[in-house]
Amino acid sequence: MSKETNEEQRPGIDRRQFLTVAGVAGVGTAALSGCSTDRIEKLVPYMVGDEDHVPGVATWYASTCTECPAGCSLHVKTREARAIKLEGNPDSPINGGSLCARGQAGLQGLYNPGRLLGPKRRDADGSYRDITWEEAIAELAAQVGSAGSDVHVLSGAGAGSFTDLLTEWVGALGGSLVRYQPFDNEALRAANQQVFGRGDVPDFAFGKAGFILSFGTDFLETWQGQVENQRGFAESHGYHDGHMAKHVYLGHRMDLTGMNADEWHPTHPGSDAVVALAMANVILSERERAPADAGTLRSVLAAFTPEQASQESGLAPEAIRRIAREFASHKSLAVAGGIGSQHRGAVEACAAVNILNYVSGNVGDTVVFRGGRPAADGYGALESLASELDAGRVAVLIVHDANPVHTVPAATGFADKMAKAGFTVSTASVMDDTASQADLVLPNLHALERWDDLRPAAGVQALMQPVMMPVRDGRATGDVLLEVARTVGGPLSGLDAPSFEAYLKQRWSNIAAARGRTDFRVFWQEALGNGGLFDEAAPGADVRLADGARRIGFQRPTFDGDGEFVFAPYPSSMLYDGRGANKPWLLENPDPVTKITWQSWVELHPDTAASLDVREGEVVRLESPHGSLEAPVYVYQGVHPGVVATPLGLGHTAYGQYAEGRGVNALDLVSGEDGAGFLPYLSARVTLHKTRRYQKLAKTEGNPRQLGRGIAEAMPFAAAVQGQTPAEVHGGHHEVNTEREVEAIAGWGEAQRERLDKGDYQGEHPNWGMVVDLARCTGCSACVTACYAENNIPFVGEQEVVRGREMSWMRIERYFEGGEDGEGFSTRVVPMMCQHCDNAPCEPVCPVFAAYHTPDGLNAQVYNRCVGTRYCGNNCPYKVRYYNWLAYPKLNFEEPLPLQLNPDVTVRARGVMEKCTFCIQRIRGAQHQAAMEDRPLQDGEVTTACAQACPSGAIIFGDQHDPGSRVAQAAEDHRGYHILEDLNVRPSVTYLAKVQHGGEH
Amino acid sequence: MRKLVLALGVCTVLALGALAFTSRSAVWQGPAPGDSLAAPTLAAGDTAGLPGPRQPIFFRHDIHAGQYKMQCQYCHYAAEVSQEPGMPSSQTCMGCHLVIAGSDSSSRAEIAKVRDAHNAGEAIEWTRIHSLARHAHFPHMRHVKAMGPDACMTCHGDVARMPQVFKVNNVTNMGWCITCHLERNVTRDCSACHY
Amino acid sequence: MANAMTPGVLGAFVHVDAATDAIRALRANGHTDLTVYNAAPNHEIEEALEHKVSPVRMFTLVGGLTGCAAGFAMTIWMSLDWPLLVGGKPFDSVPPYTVLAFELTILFGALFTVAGMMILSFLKPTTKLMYDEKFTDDQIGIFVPCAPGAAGGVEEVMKRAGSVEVRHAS
Amino acid sequence: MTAIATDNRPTQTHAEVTRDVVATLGTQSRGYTLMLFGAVALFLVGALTFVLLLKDGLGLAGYKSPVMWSVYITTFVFWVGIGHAGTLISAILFLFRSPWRTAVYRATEAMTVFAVMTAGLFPIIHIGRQWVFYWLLPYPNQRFLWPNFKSPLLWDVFAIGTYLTVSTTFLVVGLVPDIAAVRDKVTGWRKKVYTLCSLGWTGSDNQWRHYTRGYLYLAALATPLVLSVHSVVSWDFAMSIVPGWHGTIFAPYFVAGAIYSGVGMVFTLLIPLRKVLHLEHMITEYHFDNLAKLTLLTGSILFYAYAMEYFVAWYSGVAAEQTTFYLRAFGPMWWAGWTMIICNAFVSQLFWFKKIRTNIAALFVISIFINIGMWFERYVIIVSSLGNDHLPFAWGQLDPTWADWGILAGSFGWFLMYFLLFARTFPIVAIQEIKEMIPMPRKRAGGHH
Repeated sequence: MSKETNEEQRPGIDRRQFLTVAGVAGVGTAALSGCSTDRIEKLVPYMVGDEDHVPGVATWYASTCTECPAGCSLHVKTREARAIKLEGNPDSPINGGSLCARGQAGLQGLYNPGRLLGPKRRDADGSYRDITWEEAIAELAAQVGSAGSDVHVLSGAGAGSFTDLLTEWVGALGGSLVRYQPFDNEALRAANQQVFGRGDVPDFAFGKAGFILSFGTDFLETWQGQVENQRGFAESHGYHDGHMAKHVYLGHRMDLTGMNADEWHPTHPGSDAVVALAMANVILSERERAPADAGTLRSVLAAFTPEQASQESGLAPEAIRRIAREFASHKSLAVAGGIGSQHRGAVEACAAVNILNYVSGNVGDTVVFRGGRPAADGYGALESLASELDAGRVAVLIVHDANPVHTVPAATGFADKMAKAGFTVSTASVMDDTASQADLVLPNLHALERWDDLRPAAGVQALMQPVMMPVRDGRATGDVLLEVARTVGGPLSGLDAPSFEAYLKQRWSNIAAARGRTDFRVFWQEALGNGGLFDEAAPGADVRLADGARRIGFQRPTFDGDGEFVFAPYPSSMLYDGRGANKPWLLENPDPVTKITWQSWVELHPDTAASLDVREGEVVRLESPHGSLEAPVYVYQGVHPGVVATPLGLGHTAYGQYAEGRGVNALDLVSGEDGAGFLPYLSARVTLHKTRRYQKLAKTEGNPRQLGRGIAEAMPFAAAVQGQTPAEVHGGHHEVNTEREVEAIAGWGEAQRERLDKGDYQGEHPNWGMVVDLARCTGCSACVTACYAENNIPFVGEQEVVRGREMSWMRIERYFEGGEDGEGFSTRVVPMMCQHCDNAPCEPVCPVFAAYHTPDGLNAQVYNRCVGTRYCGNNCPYKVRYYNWLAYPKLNFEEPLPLQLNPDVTVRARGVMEKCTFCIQRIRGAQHQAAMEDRPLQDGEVTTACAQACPSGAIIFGDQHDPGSRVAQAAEDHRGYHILEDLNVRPSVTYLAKVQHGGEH
Repeated sequence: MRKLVLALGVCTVLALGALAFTSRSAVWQGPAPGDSLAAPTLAAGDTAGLPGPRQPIFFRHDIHAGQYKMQCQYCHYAAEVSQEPGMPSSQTCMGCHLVIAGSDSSSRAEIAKVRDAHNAGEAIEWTRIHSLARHAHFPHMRHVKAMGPDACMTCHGDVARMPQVFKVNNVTNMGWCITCHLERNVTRDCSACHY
Repeated sequence: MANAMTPGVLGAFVHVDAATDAIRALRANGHTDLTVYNAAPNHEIEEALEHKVSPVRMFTLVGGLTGCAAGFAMTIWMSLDWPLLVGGKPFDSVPPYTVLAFELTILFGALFTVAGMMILSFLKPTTKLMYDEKFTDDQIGIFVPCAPGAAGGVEEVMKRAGSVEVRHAS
Repeated sequence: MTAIATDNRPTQTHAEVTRDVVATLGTQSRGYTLMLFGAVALFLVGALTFVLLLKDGLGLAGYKSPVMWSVYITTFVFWVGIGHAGTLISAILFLFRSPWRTAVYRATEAMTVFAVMTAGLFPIIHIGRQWVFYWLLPYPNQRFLWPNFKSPLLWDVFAIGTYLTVSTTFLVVGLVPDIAAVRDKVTGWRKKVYTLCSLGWTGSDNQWRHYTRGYLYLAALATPLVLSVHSVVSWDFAMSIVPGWHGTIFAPYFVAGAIYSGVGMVFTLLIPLRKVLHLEHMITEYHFDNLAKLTLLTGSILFYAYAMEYFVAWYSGVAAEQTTFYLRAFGPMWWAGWTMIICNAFVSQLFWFKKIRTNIAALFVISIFINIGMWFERYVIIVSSLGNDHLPFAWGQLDPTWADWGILAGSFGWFLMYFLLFARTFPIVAIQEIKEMIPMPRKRAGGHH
């Protein structure tokens, strides 16, 4: 190969090798020395100088997130050629600039201590030994060569060039490819097929809706693209100049989505279809301008009366009517098909909701079919593969990017069936539940280490590129397939691309050609720089009712067993289908609803708990016909009294040190037997047995009640429209001091401040401040992970969380409202970080000035000066100061996790206090940049990690002294208030009160 | 009253003592008029006699920066644009040393080391001389911009006269920074460096 | 050793009034620089000796004032030397500094007092004077420095006053 | 002199006093040896714990955010408090010329010094980076940094430092004449040592003249000091905005508590000690009776303070305050709260009865209750207040670990060790002050004018 093509083949790989541990910027363990004074002894320069790599300066690459099928685009921040932070790509129509907690935690997949060092082969005795890639590929080639057409591939990869290659590869062999993703919307697609005659997943325009009705569907957590949904939700449901959509949630459990509803109604599990149909009936019978062909449904719907629905759901008939009318009188959107409420009647339910949307004229408006959302083959396909396996008709099984042994109920016996395959290959980069049964493990490269692309939505073609040298000796599965193809030849000889990168570029050159772009290199560089191609989404297809629409109906879904409680497993918004379970950032990021970390738990309604006489933390055993599990109880008002709920995602038999043996797998109680090609999660009844053993819950929640202290303020929509302040809503703030006293106090304060014009405090300075809009904040906790990533916050582990020692600088406080003696139950969330008070109580008590106030209004904490008296922590009314009780970074950051550390932030040593710094390293960095360019700092040039990550745009950061800045203006909002204002600590964080619909009807 | 004055006196004396203690290390004043920059001829064997740690390659700052008057930033380019001064890649060396083989046997030997390392793709592990604690952030570019070409010498000493680099000033000592910032009346705010 | 001792006469007394008589008589005879040993302070002896009030209190006063001044000076000067803003309070905020000034007042006052006691005591050392261990137990001792010639007279006076034992140092 | 005093004037002669006190020195009694052995054992436990804390960090203790101060600061305040009774008895009662202090003041003063010595360890033990504790001191350094004099912790440093220095000086000054007395009784190497310690004291009229005066001024200085020190300690809490700490009555409340606990400790120490050292005829019911009256007074002040805390919490109308005090009585730490109230406010009231005040056994038992009660007072104030702060979501309850108890035990060992060694080496009863009270023999009959 000529040097030129060589450049072509492997651009930047060697330009992207990161400095070895002793690097100038102190990468790796060296970075842990943080607040102590150990120093780096060796200087290791780059081998080859690189124009876009200056040590000490961040380099950004565009890439794509693979933590869930949503396909959010990334900007990867690298320093000294190692990825240190993931942020959203502002150009992406899916996630804009924001990113969820799971996406950001992708980094801990990249640097996961559990990653395999190389390929492994299982010996006869079941133990694994390391082999070379050459051996591994030879082995695989031999197996494939001899297997003929009995090669089956199980892949969780999304639509994209890799999947296309896989299809070609398997196709050439005559084998079968099963594309399986755990949360695959099978029911929704089946329902769409039935009602609209097309089996694809539409786009849901939450942003356009004025009334959102969710049937137990957690669209803010795991349903479809969480970030995309949340951005839309914030747009419509976030209060802005007199407008705010109403969100009603019907379901047996108040999940994060339910917490963000203006109304939550605990309906009986499995009753959603009939409720939807009853509403459709109400609408259709009361409303003229329904779509023409909707009329044909009248006869069918007439059967579904609110009264009947009420009996099924426990929801009052008038409530059903009221909601239906509100639904019809707004530009509305109803969603169904959430995993948490996927019972055996899920298809009916989705169909019913389709009808509801249709009769309200939402289809084509807020529900748009573009055919852009790719889906996998569904659970049905997996079942047929399982039977193939069972019949021993599979010679070679290749499992890629999927973990069926964990994500499929044990009751289906998938593991045993898999064992019947002649030869099993896994491409997992961590020994997960499935890989630990494979004969050959060929660790794939992490998405940030390899070339790839995805087509996650209409008009989006997202690219991935290696942003750094592989952390471990993995190999891109694409390359492996091609190499096998070369070795095997024969049927595979058609696949002659020298590498997957070449294959990818070939396909993209076709795209370029199709777009009439002649110079591919320019096109390619643009595409790489932008992170792919983001085209205008095509207009939606015109969708009409299909014949199947008339076959809608309702019969009560069946539940296995005769236990007294319906068992409701639900996907965890942090762990998703379980792939998050090996990432400490996600394990320690409290569940947004229960605020529990690192553990599995069983949710019980207070009445249920009382009747059973169990308390929080008591370990109970749940038994269903399919199995049993033991987990501690969490008493939660937001769960239907007849239901016990448990999150999915834990209970791995293998998957690295963090996941293995942690918690329980809720699927153990569920059967795989289903109705129609999907896995019915909500299909078992359980009996509950007390063990009288107790386990302390690792939860960050102290007392869930506000005790009337006005921490998380909220106001009715009506009040907000009238421009009332939170104080006015409470009946006005009563001043205890007289006029003259108030003046005197203010005057005295001023006099004090005038004396502060000394030293660095002379002259004009910015005053950094923040505004948090509680009307937008959903509590999704993306900001928490962003803070961990940006500020080198150590995770502390289950036991330390139990002792209340979590270090999370950003804490989402979740408060319960009402719920007692009949009044409606609701929750409020308030992000709590250092308030950077002007009269900070923590500062004067520090004997050594470790806590002090900077000229630009920051409450600074000088780690290396701190002696650790912790007086500041005691005196902080917001309790946002966190103390290094033990040497957490040294104890917990196992290799190669330290490679992720941000070199601009000191790693705190044992015995010092730390807290939110308003991302001072970003401020100082921007100030340096501005100074180098001899210009003042512009508003918006610097923002905090939390604000940057927030999908709802609930956080605004900037200079309060600059009257033109966004933050200064937002702080003027009539909803603005300060938490614990009476203490006169003058926080720099202004909260905008939450706005709630209700009381209008 | 006399007591008060006396007490004040005591405190001031103590403070002055502290000041003297910290600012004793010399600040480079620029080359004395008329002294030649011609570097002595030295072999790698002589390094033992020279101050400073012995480096894997006997790189002669006194030849490069002294005799040939190369700007520091020619090799340490990052110092102008980044917090980190960085170390020049062996490619930078080869830029010149593809053609320059060295005047005498000893220098030829040293240059050969660089070439071999570069061809073999091995990184050269230089022994670090100035190393700041991790909790202090020192933006090199700001200082270079503010103090011009002589900025480097203020802290690193007259490297142009050092056959083998050694530590002149105790720059890892906070007193060193503060003294300078006081003299130049620039910020002393803790959070300018500590975060 | 002996030749280092101050020549004079040492008398021991059991009875306090005997001792006072002796003191008065000796002072009358012009022996004003007596040294009287006793196990505990005793008014009668003090009266007999007509001591003035000890000047140790001047040390206490000076010490206290020094401490107070030092306290305020140190705190104010140090907080202005590197002004750091905490809790929106003035850099030199006197109210809290009063506490430190107070503590230093006490500290210096006490130390100066002790110093004063020692200095004043050592101004009139007793090391070269004749002494007996009974004086820290239950007897009163009176030492009169005098030339060997005058010793006889002194002993005479002591005996008459009722001393239980008289010894000569030369 | 007052009637009581005259009645209770010591009956021995000067010679007997010297003899009896000197007899206590170098005791070999089994009781004493056992106590000393126990003390050293406890101290070693604490020392080991501290080493482990240095090695692994404060995480070993039960700290649980938001309870960032707990057992260590509790014990710190406890020991500072113990010290106060000593200075009160030796200095304040000296100024008041109250006769009953004479026999006990040396012991209490020693107790003060060692208690403050013990307390002085805690600011170091409890900070996260013990090896840089000296950053709290204003010393010139190359960083040009000074400590923050606005911080109550720095007031503490100065207050405790001054208190330790002054009380030590006071003790030593008082000791000098007695050491001289001992010097003149013992022989051999011990004589040499005591000679050195007696600083050339001969009891000459000149020495006595400056001594008596100087001692008076020391007492006069120590008096405001003893009041200030615990006020400063109380301000560590009162100056903060933690509900349950933020109280204006803290200073007097703490001072009273300190003396209360201190006297309690005096009982606990002297009752066994006078037995072991055979000082029953010198330290008598008469002294304990008066000490008990002092306990009754301070205990009643505490009673008032407790009541007042609750009243203010209710009357202020501040929700956070009210919650805190409600939880103190009925929250998760109710048991600690009631221990404190019963042991301090109520038990002290028993001293209205002279029978109890003069019953040695009863006194001893009660004194134990007092010690427990006062430790828990600080524990409750610190731990329960911090646990239920302004933001309910951040609440948390402490559960102490072995590391907490290890240090607590160690502090008792450390204190007792020094106290016992002192009692064995130096006159635990003030020889010269007792002699001062005993009229000297006269040749002429009839009192002196």
